[in-house]
Amino acid sequence: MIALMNSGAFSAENLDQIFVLAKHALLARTPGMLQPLASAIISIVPLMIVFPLLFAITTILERKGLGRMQNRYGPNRVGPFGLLQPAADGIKALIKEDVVPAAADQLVHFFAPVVFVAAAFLGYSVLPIGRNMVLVNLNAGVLFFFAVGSVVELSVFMAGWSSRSKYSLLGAMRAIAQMISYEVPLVLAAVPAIMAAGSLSTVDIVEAQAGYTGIFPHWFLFTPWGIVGFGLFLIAATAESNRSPFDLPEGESEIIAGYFIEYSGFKFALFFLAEYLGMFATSALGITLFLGGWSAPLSFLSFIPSWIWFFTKLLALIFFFIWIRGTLPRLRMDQLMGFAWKFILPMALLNVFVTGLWRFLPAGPLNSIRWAVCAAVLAAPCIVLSQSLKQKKKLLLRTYHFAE
Amino acid sequence: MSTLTLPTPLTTSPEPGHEERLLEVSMGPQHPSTHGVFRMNVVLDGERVVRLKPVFGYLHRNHEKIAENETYLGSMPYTDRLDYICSLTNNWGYALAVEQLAGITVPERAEYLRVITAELTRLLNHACLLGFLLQDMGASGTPLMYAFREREKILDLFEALTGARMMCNYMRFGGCRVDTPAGWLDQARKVVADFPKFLDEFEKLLVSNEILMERTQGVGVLSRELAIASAISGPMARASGLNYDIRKVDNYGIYSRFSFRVPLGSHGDVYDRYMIRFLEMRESLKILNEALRDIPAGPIIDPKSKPRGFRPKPGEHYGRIEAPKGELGFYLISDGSPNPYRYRVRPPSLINLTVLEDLCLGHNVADVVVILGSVDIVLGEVDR
Amino acid sequence: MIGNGILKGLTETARNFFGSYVSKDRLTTVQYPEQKIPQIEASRNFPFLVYDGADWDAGMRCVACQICEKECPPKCIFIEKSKDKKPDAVGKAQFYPARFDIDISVCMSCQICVEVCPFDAIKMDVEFDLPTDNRFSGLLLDRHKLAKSNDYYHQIHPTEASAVDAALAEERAKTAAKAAAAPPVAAAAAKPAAPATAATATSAAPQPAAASTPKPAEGDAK
Amino acid sequence: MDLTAIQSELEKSIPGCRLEIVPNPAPAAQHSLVVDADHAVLVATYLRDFLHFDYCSNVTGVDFLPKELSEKIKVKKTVDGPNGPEEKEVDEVRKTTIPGYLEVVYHLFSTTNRTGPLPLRLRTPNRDLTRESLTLPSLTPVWRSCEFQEREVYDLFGIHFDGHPDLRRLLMWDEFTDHPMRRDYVDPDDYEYEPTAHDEVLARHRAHYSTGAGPAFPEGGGQ
Repeated sequence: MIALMNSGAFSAENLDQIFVLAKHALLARTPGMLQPLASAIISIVPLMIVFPLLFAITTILERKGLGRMQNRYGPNRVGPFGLLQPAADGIKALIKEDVVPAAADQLVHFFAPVVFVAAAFLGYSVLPIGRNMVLVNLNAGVLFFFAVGSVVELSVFMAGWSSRSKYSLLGAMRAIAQMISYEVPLVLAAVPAIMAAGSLSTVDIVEAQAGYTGIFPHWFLFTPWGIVGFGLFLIAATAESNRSPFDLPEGESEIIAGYFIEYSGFKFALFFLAEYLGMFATSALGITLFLGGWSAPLSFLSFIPSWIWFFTKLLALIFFFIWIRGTLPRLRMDQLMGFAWKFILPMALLNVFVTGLWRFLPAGPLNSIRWAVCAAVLAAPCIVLSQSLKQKKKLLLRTYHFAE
Repeated sequence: MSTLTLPTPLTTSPEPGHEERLLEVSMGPQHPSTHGVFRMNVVLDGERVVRLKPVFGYLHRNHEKIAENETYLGSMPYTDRLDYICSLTNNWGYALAVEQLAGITVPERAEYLRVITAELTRLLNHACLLGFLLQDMGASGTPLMYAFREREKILDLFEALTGARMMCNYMRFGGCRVDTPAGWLDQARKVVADFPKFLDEFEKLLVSNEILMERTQGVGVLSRELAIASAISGPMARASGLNYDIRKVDNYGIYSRFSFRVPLGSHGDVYDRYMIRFLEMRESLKILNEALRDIPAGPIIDPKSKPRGFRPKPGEHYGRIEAPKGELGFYLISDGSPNPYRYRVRPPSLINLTVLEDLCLGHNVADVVVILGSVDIVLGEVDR
Repeated sequence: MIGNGILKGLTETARNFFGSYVSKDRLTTVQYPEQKIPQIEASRNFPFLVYDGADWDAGMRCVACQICEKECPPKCIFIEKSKDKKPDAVGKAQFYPARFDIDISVCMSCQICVEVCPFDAIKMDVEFDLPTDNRFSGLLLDRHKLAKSNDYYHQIHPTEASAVDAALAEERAKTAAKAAAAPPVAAAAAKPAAPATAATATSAAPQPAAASTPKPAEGDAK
Repeated sequence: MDLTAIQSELEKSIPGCRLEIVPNPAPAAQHSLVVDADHAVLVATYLRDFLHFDYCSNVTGVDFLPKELSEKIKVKKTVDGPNGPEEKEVDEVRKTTIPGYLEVVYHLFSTTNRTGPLPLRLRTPNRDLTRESLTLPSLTPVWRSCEFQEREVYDLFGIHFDGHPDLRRLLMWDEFTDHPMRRDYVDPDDYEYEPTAHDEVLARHRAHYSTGAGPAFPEGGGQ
């Protein structure tokens, strides 16, 4: 291993594959019989370390980002520029007393966060973090991801109901309604990418987006249905991970903290960890489907290792979520459901149709016509919707008369 | 002869067969968005409010009984604690009532200082309220921090003038306690000059925001007749179209010299109350610019007046001003002794809360919080 | 179009976010306790007793007239008048407070005591971090803890302190002039009055007319 | 529309109502109108509908204790002087007690013709604290704004408003029995309170905790 290092093989190729090579080197040492187990452990352990670390970094990024948006510094007391703040939060979560309400159903109350975190981690097995750095190359990777994603609702309901408190029940009901109603558009927003790539496996989808014309990559984002698909996917992802305009389940100002109101200490921290892991997982899937996974945004930049591109895109999406959280007020429950079923879902279905249209229209020189047709088909409902809102006198800026 | 239009709280739920599933939730007194220790007994059918009974008294200190055992001057610092966000307008209300009771005149410069400090307090209160209203809706802190940034500038002005940021105790019967220190008026002009920048920033940030419009338009509608019947005052009444601004009705102080207009809403919902306060801030800026431009020199209190031994002649008087939250009235009965015989504060917040149940029936929990935010209550004034 | 309200909002927060790295005035918070917001001159917190000269006990201006105790709205001042008398700044024999307590857990810093004090003996301090470990005696400041020198007063409220000193100096000059102008009358009045003062503690009556009686409020003293 | 005109119009249109004008010596001269209890709702409705007083902004309770007035009057009395009984001027102190009463004052405004406050006073017959002598008609059916304010007057003064939709205590907690704003209210001594530097408070504190069970408070404050 060391020999390999200082043999000057520091070409881009090796740097890119450094983790894979390290794994093979390690595997070469383990006795034959243990190898499958060892290979699994060597792949899983870094995942279990990297993403919780990313969770720690995101908490500090979020608080400093929100602070900067609000004309203040954000935490800068613990460590240089406040970078040790997540460590402080972690220790605090460990030390805090774990209060379990007397009326709570002990077993279910205990297992809810465990199920939540397990489900969140399972989603990472199919996500390609770098060139041939995917844990399991399932040929139905996306399907597996969504299947695991729906376990999260179960744990939310376990938490909400088992705490036997009014507010947590209200929060759980809201969370379930919201997650189910945004699961469908999330899947439908992913379907166009699968259609274009022709396979459910995440690695194939990334492969389908490889290659550059001139310096621009072939990401699915740069197609009309890709832009709309990515937009819908982001909205559904925000709702899926209970993030800001859709953070009704833990609407602080109304029902205080939703389903995890009766949790404290480390279980409360586990809920937060699982929520952030869920956010990373769905945005990672969004990167895989629309932003070309680990491929470099411009052709001449591809000497930088693939996993660095993956994490920069992930951090960009995280900043987008923080930015949204700092600005937008919360939607009400019925509006949220109406928005999901009456706007996002039809758009997603239309988007699937447009992908099909895109697939069979001639590419080649007539590409611009194809672009125009698809863009028109997708833009039409938005314009119709905003006109109808105007006729129904909703969401109008009002003029006020003044009395002397 | 319209009979009593009480809201008909449904003890049974609208959909048959839901009765046993009514959920009685008590929101408050420790609730993040009740603006103080205020409790609401809310009966929910699912998410919809079926019955709502406010509960008061958690901050009741019987301010009126204390005032009966204090001299007139002794009660002045207590008026800061009524509506603790706008202490200067409370002072002015009390001073005005006592001056009208005892027939004291106020010199010119003091009148200008009173208008300036009152309008600055109105800016401060409306900016805070818009920040709280959006905080209740979930915009996590950003609008509130912008509002508080502006509020800090105004509070520094108050500290430089009266010595305290919130507990100013600045007005005396017949004028003000202390004159403006050097450079205060220029600093005030600078704060007023770059306040519109904050208003534009706020307008861009939130006024045309679709989510906000969706959450507030058509929510908690208050009809003009109910507003008059329940003596609703302040921006909440003007949002329902009731043209009743006490600065224009009573013309107290020197408000008749300033050209400002009174914005009126037409729908009377939360969005209108929110926008009326927004437009009122722009009107207050006009008053402030005029007042700061032509404030005369001169005494701020008639020099012969002594701080102690103030005994108004027997009689009674109800004086009122347009506080940022509504009509703040002081009813004083004097029997010639240094202590008032009866001292009554007419709290705009408490009376504006009379219609809270009417506004909230039929809406759901998230709206109750937003409607309560738009009523703009402060518990120091509600419970006295 | 449907979404532009939200987009405008987002651009606003983005401007504030990136602006905070560019222009410092966007960051309004101060890193307390390392950095402190400059003290605003007129700000007030709890009262303190002013004394002239070096010795806090002898130079204390307060003459225990107990007006502030009567006028204090929350009744948090507690004075016990001294039996004997000590010469004040002008040299005239005056009472002094044997015990002067302010319960700052009750005091609401409304500065009415400053306003009604005829001797400018009590002024408002600016010090606000006064943590103590005992809720009762810790927050009950007695005479010694309350006394602070006149130049400390000049330090915290320069303009106000100089105005007060000017008024006091001018008043002392007036009394000194009057005392000089009418020495014979005072001498005559002083002889018969001398034996009388020995016994009676309340010394209001026989003082020579030229005594520096401050504003008529003195008359109401108990 | 000055007060006498209002009074005459009311007496003309509501037969049998007893109205009386109470002069107010304050410079702003807000004279008030006293209405007898049984015609109050009729008068109020008339004021609201025909005289446009549609904005009842303030409801206040006031408590007047019975007052003894002792005045010296010259009276002729036969007194046996040195030479037999004779008439003599002697001043004699005569105590007359003015009966006390509880009173509710409604300040009415008009939003249409923007006229000033018209204080409307309702008085209880006397001040002995029996249930029927302390009941007054509630004006909440006429002006909705009186709902909370009348509850507050009930809470702090003990005046019972019949016809009020939901008469409960507004500010004090429900188990509280007394009415704190009455002039003869004695505040209870049983709640634990902050010992402060003032002697009478200290004395009460020591008396209260005479059994030594009180908080460990050093003797005589922070000497």
